[in-house]
Amino acid sequence: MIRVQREDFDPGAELETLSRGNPKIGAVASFIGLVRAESGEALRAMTLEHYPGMTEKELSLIEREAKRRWPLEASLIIHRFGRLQPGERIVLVATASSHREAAFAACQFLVDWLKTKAPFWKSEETAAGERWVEARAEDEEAAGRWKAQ
Amino acid sequence: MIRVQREDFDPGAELETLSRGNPKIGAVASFIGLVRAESGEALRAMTLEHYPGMTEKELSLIEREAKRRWPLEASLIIHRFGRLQPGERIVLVATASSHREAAFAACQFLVDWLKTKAPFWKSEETAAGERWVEARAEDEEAAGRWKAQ
Amino acid sequence: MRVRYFAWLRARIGRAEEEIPLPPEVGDVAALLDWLVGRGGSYEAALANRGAIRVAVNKEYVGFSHPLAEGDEVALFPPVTGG
Amino acid sequence: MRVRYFAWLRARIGRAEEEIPLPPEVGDVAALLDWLVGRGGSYEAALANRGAIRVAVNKEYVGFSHPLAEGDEVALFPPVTGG
Repeated sequence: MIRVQREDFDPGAELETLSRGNPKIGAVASFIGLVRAESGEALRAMTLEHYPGMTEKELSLIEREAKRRWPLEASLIIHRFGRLQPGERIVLVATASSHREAAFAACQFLVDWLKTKAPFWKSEETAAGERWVEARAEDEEAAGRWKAQ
Repeated sequence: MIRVQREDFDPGAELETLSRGNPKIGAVASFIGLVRAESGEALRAMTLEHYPGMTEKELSLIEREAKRRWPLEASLIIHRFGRLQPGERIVLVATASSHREAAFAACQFLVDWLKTKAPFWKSEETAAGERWVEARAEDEEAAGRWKAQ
Repeated sequence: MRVRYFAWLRARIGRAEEEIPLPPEVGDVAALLDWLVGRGGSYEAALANRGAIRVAVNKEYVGFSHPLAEGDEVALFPPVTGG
Repeated sequence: MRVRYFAWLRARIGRAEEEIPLPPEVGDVAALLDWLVGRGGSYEAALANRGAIRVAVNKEYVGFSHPLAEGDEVALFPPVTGG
């Protein structure tokens, strides 16, 4: 399941909903991304811009690809947009499977692909002003790991 | 942090506590293990026996090793013992770091090592009676991956 | 054709989107970029480094050789930084 | 010396723990296993397959060649299955 929203989410409630009532689920892996307060200079806030319509489309494609590669019983991606304070949650990715191997691998895959494919852009506000976050080469490499499969 | 307990835990509250107030944390990876209802025959319940004293000792060693290998800001292992129903939570492993790579790797490492080192034993109740779960060769292999590092 | 700009491309160009009747010489994305650069000013500055530009047509990633048709929604943006 | 049994070893032997004064011929874990098997009955049956037995002395994993001393807590159990 995919959700793109401005408001915060409740990780405990989301994880509970993800696995409830499916007796095949033995493993739930999850990832929460948070706004760090530091990026060289003290961060005052971060704004996430996105491309409505394309975001949901890309996240659905990514989720479908994970389900094709691993035997998942359920999965969830929630990604926020708008202005966020340090410490706030940005993203939740969760996967549920019978065994942990599939849950872990799919969760990591989803996060890696999301980082390089989902149309979100971060700008940071510090005392020095506002600036757009640059894409990390490591993120391209991390996503590249999954290409051969 | 390590907790070995009979009672259930609240994953949302635990994850919130893990990352709250530390501005360096940008990534929280977690794993929840649940009692599956199926294992060939329908499962009625599962009982987890453990070795009090040694369990805490081993889990602390495993956690210390993860902190030696990766730059973690926080980590948590909660493992339950006693009689559990299908669908109930067994274990929570969570790791927090500045970046996701360390959080994911450390979380997976903790779960893999815990599975082969922490002195817990499962017995399953089905219509056919009670039987001890056998160790999975895959778990030994999964833990073996981390030995070279 | 609707052209949309995101992140620092939007900020540098100074607008989020615009309607552009498909010029006859613009057959693909690369030609659209040339055409926009030909406007000079903020367009030329924002679109100078093509290696930093990603493109979607009708909300799907495409390469610079992707053909364009009247009615398409073309989006230009820098590499993504979400998650 | 206190000897503790867990999981199916406990169930087969029929007790969770016992006090055993260290026999003079028992210098290490392997010798203790021999000595216990020598009791016959449920001990012999439970401890027959040594490849299925893991050992901790004073709550730390050890191998079969680990020396034993009076006052040690020795635990015998099958491979773990938690998590």
